[in-house]
Amino acid sequence: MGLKVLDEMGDSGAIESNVLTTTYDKIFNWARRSAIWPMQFGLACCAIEMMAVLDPRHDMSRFGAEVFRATPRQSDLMIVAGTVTEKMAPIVKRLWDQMPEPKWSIAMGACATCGGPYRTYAVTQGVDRVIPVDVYVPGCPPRPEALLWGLLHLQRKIDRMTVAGGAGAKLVPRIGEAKR
Amino acid sequence: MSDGPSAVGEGGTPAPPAEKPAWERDPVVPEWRDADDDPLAAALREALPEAIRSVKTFAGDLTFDVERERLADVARELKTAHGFSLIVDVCGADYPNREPRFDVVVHLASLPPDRAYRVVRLKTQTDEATPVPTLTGVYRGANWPEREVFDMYGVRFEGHPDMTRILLWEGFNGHPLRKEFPVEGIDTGAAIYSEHYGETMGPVAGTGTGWKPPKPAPPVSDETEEGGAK
Amino acid sequence: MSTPNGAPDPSSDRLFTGEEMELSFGPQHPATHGVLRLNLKIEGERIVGCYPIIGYLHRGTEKLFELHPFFQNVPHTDRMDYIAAATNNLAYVGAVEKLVGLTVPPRARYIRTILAELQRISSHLVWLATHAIDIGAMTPFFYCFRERERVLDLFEQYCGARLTLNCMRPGGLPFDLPAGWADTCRRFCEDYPAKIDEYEGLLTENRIWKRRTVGVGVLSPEAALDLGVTGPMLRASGIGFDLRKVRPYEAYGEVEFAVPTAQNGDTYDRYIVRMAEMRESTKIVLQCLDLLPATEGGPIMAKRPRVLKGPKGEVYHGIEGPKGEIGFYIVGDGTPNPYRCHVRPPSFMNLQSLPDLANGHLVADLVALIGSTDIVLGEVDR
Amino acid sequence: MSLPFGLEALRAAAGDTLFYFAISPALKILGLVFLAILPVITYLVLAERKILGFLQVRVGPNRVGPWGLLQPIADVMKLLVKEDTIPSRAVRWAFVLAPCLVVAPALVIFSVVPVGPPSSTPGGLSGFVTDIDTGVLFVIAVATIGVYGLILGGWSSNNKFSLMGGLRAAAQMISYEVPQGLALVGPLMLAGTMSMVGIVEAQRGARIWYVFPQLISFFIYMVAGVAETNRNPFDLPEAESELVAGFHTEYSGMRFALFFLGEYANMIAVSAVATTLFLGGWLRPFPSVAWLSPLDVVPGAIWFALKVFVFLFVYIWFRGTFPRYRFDQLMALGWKWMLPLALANIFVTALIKLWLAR
Repeated sequence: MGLKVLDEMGDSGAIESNVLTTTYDKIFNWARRSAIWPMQFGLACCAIEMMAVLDPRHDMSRFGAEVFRATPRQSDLMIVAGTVTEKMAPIVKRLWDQMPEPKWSIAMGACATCGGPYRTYAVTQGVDRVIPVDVYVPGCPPRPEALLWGLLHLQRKIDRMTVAGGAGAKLVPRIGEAKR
Repeated sequence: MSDGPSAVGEGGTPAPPAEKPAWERDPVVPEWRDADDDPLAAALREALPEAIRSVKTFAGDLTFDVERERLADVARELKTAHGFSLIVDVCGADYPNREPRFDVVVHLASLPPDRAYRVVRLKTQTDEATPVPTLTGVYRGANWPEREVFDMYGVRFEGHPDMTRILLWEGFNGHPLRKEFPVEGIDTGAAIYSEHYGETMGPVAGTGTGWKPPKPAPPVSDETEEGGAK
Repeated sequence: MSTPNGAPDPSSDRLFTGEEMELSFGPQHPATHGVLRLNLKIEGERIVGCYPIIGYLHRGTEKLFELHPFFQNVPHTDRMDYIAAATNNLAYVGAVEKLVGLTVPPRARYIRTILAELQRISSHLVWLATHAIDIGAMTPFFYCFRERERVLDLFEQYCGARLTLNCMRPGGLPFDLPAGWADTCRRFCEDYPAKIDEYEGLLTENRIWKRRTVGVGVLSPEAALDLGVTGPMLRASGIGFDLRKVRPYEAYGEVEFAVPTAQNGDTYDRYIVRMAEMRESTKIVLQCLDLLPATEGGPIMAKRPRVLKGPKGEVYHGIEGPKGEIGFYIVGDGTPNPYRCHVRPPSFMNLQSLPDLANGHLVADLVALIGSTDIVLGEVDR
Repeated sequence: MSLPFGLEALRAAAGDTLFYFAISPALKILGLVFLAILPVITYLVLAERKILGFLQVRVGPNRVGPWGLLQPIADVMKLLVKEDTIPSRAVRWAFVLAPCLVVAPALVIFSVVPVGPPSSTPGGLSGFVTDIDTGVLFVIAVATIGVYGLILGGWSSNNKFSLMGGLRAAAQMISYEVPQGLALVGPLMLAGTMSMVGIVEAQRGARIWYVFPQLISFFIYMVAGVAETNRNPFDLPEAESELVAGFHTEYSGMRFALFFLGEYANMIAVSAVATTLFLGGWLRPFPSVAWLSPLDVVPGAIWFALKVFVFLFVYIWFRGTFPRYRFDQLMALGWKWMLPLALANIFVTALIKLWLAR
């Protein structure tokens, strides 16, 4: 996704080196990475571990990410926690569309990543067939620590965002990374 | 069986070879036995002589093979006269090489304190075309399990108040628990949400290979027709 | 209180009348515990029609059962009722043992009983946490999850997994207890009743809690039986049916415990029954821990063929799970795979009672009712 | 004179009339809002998360800045740059107007709330923006406007959950306006004035905070205040487990933040009014006890802030403790208990006052 945007931009080097945009980037990326509000949206087993990530032992609130919003309009992060079935997939897609930009998604667990153990007629083989996924967290289900890892990984990804892409929220890799 | 306190406190210490505890001997595989002498079977045969085809037992489970049309009658008799007040389950099974191919299996339980706890199984055979009398008139709890049997096998229940698919969506192509239905890789056919997208557009079930992007483009994201949580 | 389920009589109460409106409640909604969808007809805030739509988590588990050998199916049972994996394991392996005629060694029976009861505690903790947060009390959620982590630690020490345990095998257990496990477990069970007092201190006599739950969603014993409701919901309606008592499996015949019941069958009673069950579960675990040392070093797995082949026959085996009777109906055909393996899911049957419970109540009560039926959609949809 | 540095020059340049009637109130409002209310709201959110964390045996935000101190700033900045969606079938003007209608009245209330004593010298800097004779009436009138924001927001979103939230908000806030207003009558009768400054001065004169003679009033005002601000256990209009997010279900980004801001500003406003009317405003504790007079060294505004913070803590404490009321129970509580109690309180207060005056 990011690469595609970069291609449309053409030569991004000149914009990238602009001091003003990088300062903006720093501030906005810091704000965005520090206030990731996930959507309160559990599908299956992984949702229980997603709840456990809030508990006193793991406490996702340390990262400012405990504000689970029930409405997609106010959330930044969709944690797809569990099996996405064919019946549920259009709803997942719709919820994703309802989320305002900038938004991210974490595919939590094997089912959301690739269908997991359920290679059957009813299960969508990975939520990435429906919505773009930023971070895949492996496990069946992933431990809460693994989800926290996913969150931290997402933060690192957000750090690489730049407003120079135009819309202010496109995930564009920094120069150098894109060339890889 | 694991039931019963047969070997308390033996500590698993090796017993003399002649009296090895049960778990060190080869498993005793249960077999089908006729159970016509069972008091319940006798009583039921007396009450509904032509409804019961056979009574057998396997691993202690009493199984009545019941005429299809009399299934509800047998269940009602068990409920009223023998205290089988709890419906445990209704499920199906598919034997494609047999005629008629489907089993409908009902489990009923009698409860203390009125009666001793006991589970009995009623079985009847049917095919795709012939509906089975519903149990919803006897046990309201049979409603959803019967819908599930319909969803999974395509067996219809006559007199059921709401004979629709329960787990899969309307228009799903096939009945997944039939033996010939592959676990993945066939086109299940229908658009999933035809009420929203129309028959030709919108998501199409992709048979375990995923959801195909709709053609033409999906509605605008801000289009909130029926509430955000729809 | 003139209607059977405790809802106010619509003819006497004109507060909420108006035009009917349809409301799609779920599948993404904070109170539906997953992906349940309810099509509601509401008049103002009063529910006049409630039609559950399920299947958003249907994953084809029963089809998968037919494709895998008996041993490999245990992990699938974990993922049905994913907050009570050990009881699902127990029900499944019990059914397989019944089918092939295996007898479980005593040490394995005790350990299984301990695991099942710990799982009951952790399942009830998740129920209490979500139920309380649905009714608006946030804090019990965190207290419950604090204790739940300790239970999960015990599971983790035993089998390495927290949630999907896969901790039992047909014929016994995969591992013996690790060193020191019994002491950790005992310490937990000794601390735990005080923690239950803590939760009850927050809720049981709380006037708001009582006003939100007493008399809401009354389920009469006749209706409960008619609908096939089992478990704490049935016991809250006054029928003391508990498979652990009426047909003691595993080690339940050797331990002392009470079956808590209540009379009114409303949301509050279901709460009280489940709280009391957690106390009984700690007692069972402690008794099993006392019985364990006598079997130290004994076998944990019965003698069995390397490949289990189910004989031509069929069995039903049900046990008392945290949510009700979880049973497996297995048909064997002489091959290593089950020919048919059907699950009798307690949540599925209990959820059927929701329209009965909810009609005439307010939307706010519906949330309490969904919580008090204690459903897990993974098990409802399979 | 007693004006601080630059202001004196400004007064000289603009002339007394212009300065005292326009510039000074404007500066005070700006200062109050941007230097006091908004920072307090911002950190109130953090305090809420930290206190809830403390109640719930966890730590709360601590990674963003030292001890998580930059957390609310990150939240606000994130919301500022978030996409602002307006559902295509929403009623646009109402959808846009609604958040403003919630925030503005909550901030306007502070113009009549005295945070410090009047200036001791003529022309000096007083601790309030303005002191109008009908201060209490003004507070009640302005606070009522806030409910329009919630109703409009719920209705214009074209979402059923929003609509139900808006309706709940309307019913709840109107029901609780009545006992809240009646609860304020008690202190008014004791003080004999509607001026907020006058009421505090009357408490100094009476040598007692009005919370003691008017305990019932205080109780009713606090409960009604919690209901007015839609806080737990009366957070029905946005009850998360029932109505997803209630009236602001469809709001995103900064518009949602404005609703949030309005709720917290309302909390502070209710606490500030309660402090003024019942806890002696800027007065130190026990204003009549002579040997505590060293406490007067602490400026009145600090006392005022401390008292407000106590209220705010209680709000957060409620949130961590109580389950949520049901809609009909809330109505019954308001109309069947609070209203008669408030009326009875007025009656008894009047009788006592008459008897004392005799």
